[in-house]
Amino acid sequence: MSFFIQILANSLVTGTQVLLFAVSLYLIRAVSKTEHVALGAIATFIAYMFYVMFLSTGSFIVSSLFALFWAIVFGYTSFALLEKFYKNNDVLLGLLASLSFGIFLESLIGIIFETDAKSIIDGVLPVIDFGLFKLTTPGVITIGFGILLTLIVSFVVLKTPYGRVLRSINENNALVSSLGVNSAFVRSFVYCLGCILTGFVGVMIGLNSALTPYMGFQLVITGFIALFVGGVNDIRGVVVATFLLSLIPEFLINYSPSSLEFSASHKMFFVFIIAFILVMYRPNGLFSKSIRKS
Amino acid sequence: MRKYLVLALSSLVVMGCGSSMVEGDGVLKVGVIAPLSGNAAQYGEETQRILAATLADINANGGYKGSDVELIFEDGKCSGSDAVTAFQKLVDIDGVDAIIPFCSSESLAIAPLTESVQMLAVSATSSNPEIEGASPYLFSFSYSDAVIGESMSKELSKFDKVAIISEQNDYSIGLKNTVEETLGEKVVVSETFEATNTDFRNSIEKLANSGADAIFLNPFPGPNATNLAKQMSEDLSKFEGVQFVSQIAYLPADSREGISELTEGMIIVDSPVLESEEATVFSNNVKTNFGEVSALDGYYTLALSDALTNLVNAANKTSDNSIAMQEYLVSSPLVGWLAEGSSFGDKNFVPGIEAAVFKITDGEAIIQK
Amino acid sequence: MKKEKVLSVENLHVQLGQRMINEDISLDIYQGEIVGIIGPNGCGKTTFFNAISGFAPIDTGSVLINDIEVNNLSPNKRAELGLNRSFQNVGVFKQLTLEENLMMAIENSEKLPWNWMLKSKLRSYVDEKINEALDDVGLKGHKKSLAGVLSGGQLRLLEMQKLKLAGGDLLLIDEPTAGVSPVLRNELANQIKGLSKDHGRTIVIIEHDLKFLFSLVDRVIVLVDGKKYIEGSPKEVQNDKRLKEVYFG
Amino acid sequence: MGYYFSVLIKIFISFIQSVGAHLSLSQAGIFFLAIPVSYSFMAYSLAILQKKFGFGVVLAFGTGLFLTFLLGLVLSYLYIRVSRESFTVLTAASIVGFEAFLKSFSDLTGGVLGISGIMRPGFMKSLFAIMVVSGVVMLSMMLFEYLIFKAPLGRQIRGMKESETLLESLSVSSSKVAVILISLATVLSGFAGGLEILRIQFLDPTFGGFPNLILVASIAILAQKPRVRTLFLSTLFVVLLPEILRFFNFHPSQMGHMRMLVYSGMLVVLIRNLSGKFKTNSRIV
Repeated sequence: MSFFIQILANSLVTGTQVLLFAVSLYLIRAVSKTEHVALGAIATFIAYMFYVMFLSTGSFIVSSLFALFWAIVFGYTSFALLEKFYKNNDVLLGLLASLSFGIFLESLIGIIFETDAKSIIDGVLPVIDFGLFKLTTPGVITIGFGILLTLIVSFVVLKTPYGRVLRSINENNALVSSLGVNSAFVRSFVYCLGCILTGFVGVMIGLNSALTPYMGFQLVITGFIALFVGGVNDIRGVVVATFLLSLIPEFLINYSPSSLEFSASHKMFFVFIIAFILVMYRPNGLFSKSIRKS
Repeated sequence: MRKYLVLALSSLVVMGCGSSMVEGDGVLKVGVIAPLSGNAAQYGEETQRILAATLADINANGGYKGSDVELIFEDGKCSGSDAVTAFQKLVDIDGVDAIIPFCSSESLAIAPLTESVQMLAVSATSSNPEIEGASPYLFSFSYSDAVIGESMSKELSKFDKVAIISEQNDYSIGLKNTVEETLGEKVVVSETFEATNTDFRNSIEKLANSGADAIFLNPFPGPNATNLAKQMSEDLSKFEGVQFVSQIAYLPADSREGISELTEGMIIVDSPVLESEEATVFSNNVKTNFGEVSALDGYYTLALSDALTNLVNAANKTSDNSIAMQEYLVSSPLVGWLAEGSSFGDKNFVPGIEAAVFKITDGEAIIQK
Repeated sequence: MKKEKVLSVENLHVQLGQRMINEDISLDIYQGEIVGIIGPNGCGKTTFFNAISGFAPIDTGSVLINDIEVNNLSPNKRAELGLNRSFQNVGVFKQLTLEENLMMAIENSEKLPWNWMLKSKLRSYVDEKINEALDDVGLKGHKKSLAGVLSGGQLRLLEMQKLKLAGGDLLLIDEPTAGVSPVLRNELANQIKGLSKDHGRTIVIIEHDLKFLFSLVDRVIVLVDGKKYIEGSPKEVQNDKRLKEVYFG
Repeated sequence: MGYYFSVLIKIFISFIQSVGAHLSLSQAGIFFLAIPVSYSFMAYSLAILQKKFGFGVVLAFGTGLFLTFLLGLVLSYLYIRVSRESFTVLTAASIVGFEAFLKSFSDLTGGVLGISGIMRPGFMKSLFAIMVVSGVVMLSMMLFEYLIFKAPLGRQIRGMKESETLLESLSVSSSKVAVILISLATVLSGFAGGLEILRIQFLDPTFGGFPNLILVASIAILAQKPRVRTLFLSTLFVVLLPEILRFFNFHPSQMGHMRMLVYSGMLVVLIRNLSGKFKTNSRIV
């Protein structure tokens, strides 16, 4: 029993990390039609910035502010980089540009910090005992903040006028602008938001395990998959899909008969299988509705 | 579009210039193929530091027949196809006289080429048993995984239930395979994680839940090893009365910093570290003057140094000609920290390296009888 | 003694989501006539077209083209049966040149071999047809430029030429005058008349510009809330009081 | 000479592999990302058939190619069966999924230890021979793509990117076009993988994967125009640029990263310049 709970708890931590990536990808895609895959590298870079500041000052607040600053910088950089493709409706080029930008950042990190894994906190992490399971402090923060942030974002998207603007921009940019909304500003804002959410994940990973220049990649891929499986226009679907994709494999790995010898290295294989099944079963996203096309 | 054309042409020109170098010019050039980008880049960086340190010593002592030895690096990314292109660039453009490949994948990929162009390749780190007999021009100063694997199995066979956690790299997997083959049913759980993974908590949970009385920690040395141990130490109560067994990963003293509680009493199976003064001095010299070495600390630092030293030695004894050097290596006794006295003969792995068993007592790795 | 049916629709029901868009529509279209469909916005005119041409799912009822039931045929299969349509948002490829757009139409109607472009005879033949068509609407100058650069009206004219070349004896034309200047409207009307008179096509038109429509068609059908409301000759419909109600309440 | 031969072979093979991507991804706008999967799928079939089932090289190559073709049919079926976006994600996921499969099911694939000593056919023993063969294949591919662009299929492909509805209304089945394209892309990519593995004779899970996707996608997307020439030029650019960078003497410990930095940097700049170049800013009607 406690084994089950413990696995669940651990998987929730990693799941939440993916979740924030999926949500950021969703937001950015919603306003700019771009899959901003560079988010992985951006998050990593932000985490390294936090790491540097923490080494020199040792203060969480200062480091967090510094990281926040960089998140905003990257938000605007992304905007400056990708806006043109949005304007020209060059989806593919935008994707490729984002991809290259990600590689660019990763190499930059490699040059500045070199590639060996960096732990922000040296030594063994303190764990909080919840009785049935134990979690590290960063783990708890990840789950807590992660879920909270997701709830806030989902609320804003689904229930507020901002959310309606956000959803309509993708539908018809010209129309929204004609309603007096500065859609360019909305986009730049969403880019920043995305960078902040993922940056938070990056820092948390640095605190919870370790930083490597390439750590963002698998997160962004899984987030990307969750985004599409959940349904690109449906944030609830994205959230559910994320947890399905990050929890089910863990249990397959830990509860399959040992004769099958499934282990952590099989994870992405199972992610694919599950994505496959979900897509076959719900081709247009988990909670898809059919809409009138003219 | 013109842009492309200009670039394409200019590139060809550049290559043309490159190829104007000639071989056998009394200068000894050694090419190094190591991962300098991608996930394994750290090993490349550390390789570069260790070799730089060795090179400094060599050139200080006269280099190759009085002239300085040159090192030329290429990025092999631990991937076969990149290694092959790198190999050809080093041979055709830079006109190197010998090559030091890093990953087993790089060594195995260039093996056929070394034979066809008769280019000597000496690795210090490739431990994939496949290398035995791959090419008469390919040697490794690492021990074959089989060597450590056997004694490791012997140690583990003392227990009834064994759990294994391995990193997904050729060194660890090679070791894991040998152990699993010999132990068979005794292995209750064999967990494998990707080299890029940094959160091992679920795997750790699985180990703790397996009810094994011995756990074989089998990551690659360096950050992953430290991380794994750190995350296991978060709740050691799960591992009451479990015997930890491991390989080179936790042998260097500073790899055990902060996790002494876990490593205390750990059994480590690995080739004997040199107790010699000079060896320690050399290793420390690398770290202090050339940069951090964590993944390749200990045995591999010395093995890499040996690889280069022996190449230069062979060249000094004969000439900077691959074939001559190869003939020297197979026929004559080797020099260096680890290989001193032994000789390759008809083997591709440096012979005579057998495993020793250590036990961590009071933070010190003590050799067992 | 009527001419044979080209299109016949029997109690067609189309439902999208919860909403019934077309409800129990039945009508027959006969060889060579021009039929206009009018009605207030959202009365399901375009959906009706989509249902016939296979872009909207049919709930119940049946659609027959040349007496062949097509309910379960994919759009391209229906097109092969001679159904051809234009679109509300102009049906030409804006990223292809005018020439290429017409080529595709010809390839479709004449079933040219895949390698026709390598045969000078066929090439000159196609080239001739294209020049002729473009000349007809004064677009020859733009032959090699992308369709995207044309104005709304020019695009419509190009589309008409495309429909002419694409063959098929039944044409569904959706709001041809949308975004077309009054000057070009007459030109457009002539084109459509031409399609019917000179090429013997049977034509169904959706149109908001009643004046334009009435001058063009032999028969008018009024849809309201997805149901067939009035049917008759332009005269009858024009004088029908109910029409006023429909439009001016 | 070996180096120049390898570079040329790399260009030839990359071109062969990119033809499929150029048609599907760049021209028809199908987000078909499984190209590296078929690339390594073919390589592994070839190696496994050779090593584990004792097939002769040529037979193994043929069988492997056939299996790859079947894979292509499966993928095309997916395309018809699921929504466009689901297709994108499945093909993307298949890359990571397949790599995990190769690494983990090591009894069949040799796992991270890889498969070494893959045989070459008698007529392709030397690097030069491989270059000639792949060169010939590339030339025929050039002709092939040229013909496609001339043929109706070429226009249908380009039309598809803009509006499948419009295509259908011209009695062209867009699914048929898609099936042709996807199977074609899969087979060509597989063929390239086969040639490449004959060149390096050693196979491990790093073969293919995302680096390969980035390579091919860059080539295909940079070659926006429906012209064979543009595809060839962008192949030259994307393959040669990293090779040129080999000749700049960066400090060894940074060499790899520096090259990636410059490469990706130039790519970003180039892409930004390309954006909107070959499109008409068509009026809003």
